[in-house]
Amino acid sequence: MNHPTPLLALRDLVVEFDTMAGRVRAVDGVSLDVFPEESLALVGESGCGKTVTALSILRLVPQPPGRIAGGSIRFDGRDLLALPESGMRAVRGRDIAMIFQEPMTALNPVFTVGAQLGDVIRRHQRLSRREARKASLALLEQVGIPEPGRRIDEYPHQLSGGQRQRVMIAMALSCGPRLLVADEPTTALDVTTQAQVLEEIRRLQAEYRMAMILVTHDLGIVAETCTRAVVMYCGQVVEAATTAALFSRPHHPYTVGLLDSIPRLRETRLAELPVIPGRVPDPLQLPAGCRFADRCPRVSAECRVVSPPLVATADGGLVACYHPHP
Amino acid sequence: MDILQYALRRLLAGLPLLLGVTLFSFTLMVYFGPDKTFELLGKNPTAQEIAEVRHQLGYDRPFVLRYGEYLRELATVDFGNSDSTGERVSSLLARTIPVSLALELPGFVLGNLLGIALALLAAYHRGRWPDKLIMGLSVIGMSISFLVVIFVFQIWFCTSHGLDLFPVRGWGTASLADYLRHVTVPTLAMVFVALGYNTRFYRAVIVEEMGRDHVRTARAFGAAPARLFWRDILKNCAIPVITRIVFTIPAIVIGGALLLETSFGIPGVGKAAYEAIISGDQPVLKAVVGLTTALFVIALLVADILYRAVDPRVSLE
Amino acid sequence: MNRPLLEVRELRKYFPIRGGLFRRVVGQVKAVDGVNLQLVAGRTLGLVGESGCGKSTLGRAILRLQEPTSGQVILSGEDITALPRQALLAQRRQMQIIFQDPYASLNPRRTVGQAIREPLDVHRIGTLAERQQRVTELLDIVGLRDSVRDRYPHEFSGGQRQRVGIARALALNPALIVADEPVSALDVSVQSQVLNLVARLQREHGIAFLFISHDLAVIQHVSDEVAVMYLGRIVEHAPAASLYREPQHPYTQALLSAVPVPDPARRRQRIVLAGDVPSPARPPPGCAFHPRCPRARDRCRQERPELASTAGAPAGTRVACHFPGTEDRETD
Amino acid sequence: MNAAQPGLPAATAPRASLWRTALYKLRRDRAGLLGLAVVVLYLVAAVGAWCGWWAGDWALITGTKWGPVSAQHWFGTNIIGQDIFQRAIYSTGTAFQVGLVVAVLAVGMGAVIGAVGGFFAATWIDEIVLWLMGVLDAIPFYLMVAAIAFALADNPYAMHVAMVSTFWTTTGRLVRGEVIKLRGLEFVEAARAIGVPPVAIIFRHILPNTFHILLVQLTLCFVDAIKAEVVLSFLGLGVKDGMSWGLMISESTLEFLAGHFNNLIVASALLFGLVFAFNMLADALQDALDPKQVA
Repeated sequence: MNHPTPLLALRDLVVEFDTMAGRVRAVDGVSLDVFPEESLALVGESGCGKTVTALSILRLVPQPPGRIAGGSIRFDGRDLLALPESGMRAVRGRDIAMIFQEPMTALNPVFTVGAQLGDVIRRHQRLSRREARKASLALLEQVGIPEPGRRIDEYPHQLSGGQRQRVMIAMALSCGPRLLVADEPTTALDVTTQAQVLEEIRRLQAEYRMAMILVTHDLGIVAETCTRAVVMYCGQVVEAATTAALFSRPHHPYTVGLLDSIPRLRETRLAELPVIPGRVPDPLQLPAGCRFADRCPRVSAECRVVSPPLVATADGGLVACYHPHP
Repeated sequence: MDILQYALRRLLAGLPLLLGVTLFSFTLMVYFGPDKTFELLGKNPTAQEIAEVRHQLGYDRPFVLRYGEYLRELATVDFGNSDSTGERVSSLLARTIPVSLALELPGFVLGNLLGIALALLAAYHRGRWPDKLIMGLSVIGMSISFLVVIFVFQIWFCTSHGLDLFPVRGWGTASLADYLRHVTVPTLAMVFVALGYNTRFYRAVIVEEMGRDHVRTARAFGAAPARLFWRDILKNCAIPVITRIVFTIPAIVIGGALLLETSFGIPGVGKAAYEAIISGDQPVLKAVVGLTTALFVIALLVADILYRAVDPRVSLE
Repeated sequence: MNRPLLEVRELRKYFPIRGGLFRRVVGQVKAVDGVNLQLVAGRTLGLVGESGCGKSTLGRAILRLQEPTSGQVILSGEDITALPRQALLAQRRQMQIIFQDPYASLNPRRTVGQAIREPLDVHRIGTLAERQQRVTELLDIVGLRDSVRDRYPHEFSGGQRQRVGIARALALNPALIVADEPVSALDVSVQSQVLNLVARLQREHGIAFLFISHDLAVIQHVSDEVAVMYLGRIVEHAPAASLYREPQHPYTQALLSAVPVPDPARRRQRIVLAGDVPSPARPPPGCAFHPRCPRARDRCRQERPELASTAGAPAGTRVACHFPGTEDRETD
Repeated sequence: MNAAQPGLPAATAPRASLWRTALYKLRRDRAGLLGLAVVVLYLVAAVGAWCGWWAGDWALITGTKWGPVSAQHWFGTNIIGQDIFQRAIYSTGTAFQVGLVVAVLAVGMGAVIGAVGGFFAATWIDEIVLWLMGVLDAIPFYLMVAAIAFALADNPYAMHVAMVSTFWTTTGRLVRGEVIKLRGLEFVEAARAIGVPPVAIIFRHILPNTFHILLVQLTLCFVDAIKAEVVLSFLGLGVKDGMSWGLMISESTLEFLAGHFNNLIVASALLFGLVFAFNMLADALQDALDPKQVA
């Protein structure tokens, strides 16, 4: 599994937000690698910093109140954080594309699908209007939109949720990016539509030979879509492993708890679901040491003193725990 | 549904409004309004003389009939003659309305264009000093009374205590120079007063739009800020902008004109309305009320049609 | 079987679509289109379907939070669709609702204690001291400390707010609670906590639940029976165990197979449905599911199947399909 | 039961109602505090004028015509020798009387009518509310004032009535919109499910959640009222007895040509100061009370 050079490398990324009550570190020292053509899942519950991490790759963290306070983001050897804004614009959409959670609001309501697609295409490629329209049509066809010739002149509100997300995907593919960042792309969709869209994303990722970061809270989607997964908790990476290893032998107690407690289809109904007790700590008052300590069944005194570092496991993954499951 | 049928429906929907406004103003201004009986009578009138005059004036007829009469006047745009000058009301309107339009138009257009320009500038530099400066100035502008602005500008531009460049009062459109001489100071006053409100409003609209998800999407696909502003955000802001512009027109035509025209002695519809108010000239008042309401209903219709033109989500349904 | 606590007969809820010169009614969105249900006291019926299928409208029409267009809702032998306002108020003690959005379901200007006490105030139950005592009990039942009663909703996490909402619903000792997507806005690790609470309430307090969700996995953990809705109608209704083991309707099968399973080793054959859900304003003729159904034949396009038990299906299963059965489904 | 006794909110987290959070934010808004301080200062001047503690001699001729600025006449005297400073302070009382009466009544009326319309949206009740607001908005303001003055036969409160009857529609529309939004929220549905009667839902659950709008509208309406008073008094449609900034400015037009601007300067400066302070306060309130920001 060890590729020589990662396509994208995050090192010690720190993102802070100023709130009324004080400064919050939404992302606190996140390091991760994405290798060419692989699909990496970024998993965690809401507020764990997964979306902020994804946004900061394209430097889209709203500023103010947020700001990238430290670390580096290297894409293909270049440090994205050191680029000027104009250089960053050339990367956005062309080298790295992003799709968002809410297909309803992520598209501009007052322009047609074709206008928005064509706009992106013409921004990064020297094409005439007519050529861009032709390319848009081909893309819509490719992402499985029925009657693309009609849909291209429609407005987003005339499409269904699934179709809108397909338009977003078409937009993302339009310039042949090497990395696709997908932020909860199916969360707003129904299960049957979600299945269609995920199928499409998987197919196109292979076809376009892109790497992908899939941000999600749904472990089912991780298992079915990604080759590797990074689990986040309270702004930090707690575990990283191949999907197969993560689901068969999770090491971090949080991962174990999450896998046990999520409602999933089972052979028989359980009398009582296992739970992770307590709640995620307030980001303004994070405990010293391990942030999961208060909810952890394996906690010991040392957990509450110094945060455990991310160390390699026997099966090639990483875990940040003093007492990992074997 | 086609646009004509739609327009027809909107106009029909305007009928209750028209009836409401006319009923309301008729009741207050005419039915309970000034009684002219004793102005027309000599000293110590007899009961019979009083009854006769009241009959001539139509005061003895039932409310419904008198209101119906008003509606007929409205429908035929024939309000009779002015009580105080004897001029036909329709010719009075035909004389004064063009003057008001010529007076108000430059200030109205400039006030909105400058407002949008300043708002874009402020929103673009949101949170930094140009934003703070523009917003601070607009609060100051909002806090100064229109009346004070008129007087200060008059003293400053039109008297020997200041620059003494323009006439204090009067109106003329004989030549462009003549027009400019008379329209400049009122326009400056109008722009000054409107700018604070407009800038604030437009900035709020633009900033709200800037926070939307689709703007983030555009940025994620490499859109440059200038293009975002001119193309995406401006078109997205069109609905509140249109609403503001269209709906201030009826208010401006009468309200704004009234103060400007009386202060600068300009013979427009505002001044005519003011004089009618002071002298209780009912035919003119009735005409002005009817006119503004009709304008209001038309503004509603125009706004609706414009919404459709700029936002595909607004359907004719 | 005992007499059912709740019986829904041919319930319909249509929303008019207006248009034309005089805003006449030109069409109808058939959100709920002829639903029949029965629910025995102390049991839980899971109601599952995708967004827009009418499941939330059905829940609200049962409680008369939205006036049904036609049909009957019989609660403890009384038809509540026919009740005048005053009598309905008395019936409200029997039926309560838990909502989806824990942020919108509590009034931000009132304390948690006030929110839980309000049903007791409205129905004038007990003295003030007794009501306060009851609030303490209720907080304890849902696993919150008594000291939270003077706090405001925004000080709580989503899961805690959901507990407060549950306590408010329990205040009047209802026989029936409609739970409308109560965990779908919560984080995965909190969902189980709330699901366990719902299961415990049903067990210990004998409350019947109508549990509405789009998530078949969530439904499985709380339900004795499951009803599947599609475009305003129930397409399959079965005991939970058999529905998950042997789903009969092709839509149920597709729904089950679309749920992502957190187990990379278990790659299944997935039934991916084509197209989108049609608009409930213009449902397709015949079986509403036929445009997306892999089994659709001519008969399905013309004749609407009724909900009925079929040969070969497990006991208690009723399905609205001309060609029900499990044959198309992969075995796993 | 499960082991999950959910923890309480962290012990040191600010324990507060939305009001207290708003107050906390307001206290950190320097411009808003300054605005508040200035408003209080004016209020003191106004209360003093009402109670006759000062400015009692506003109508007396205490000096010579157009007397200069002096220790006795801080801002000089007017065309007939009345003290401009006393008149200006007395007028502060008038401004507050007009502003408070109009703002309280107009906002109160707007709140109630708007809430009723919003709560019964899409029924005939709402149609009537919308129609009423449309009618009042369509009548030009000055004509409205004149019409009411005619109808009330020059009652001194005609101006107040006219302002209230036109100003309330702004609040009415805002509250109606907010109520329509709130009405669809689940806590209102929960109240209905419990059996809370509609009137109690409007007043106990819905209106308290529009207080942030009402408070801001109160300040804005106050500002509109005192600005309108100035114009109306100048036009002869406003304050009839007593003294106001509008009457002072109106009076000053007689003095321009002679080169005396004290009346104009003092009245318009005081007017500006109060309006500006209120505008800053309104901004601060808006920020502090915005429910989107109170997280």
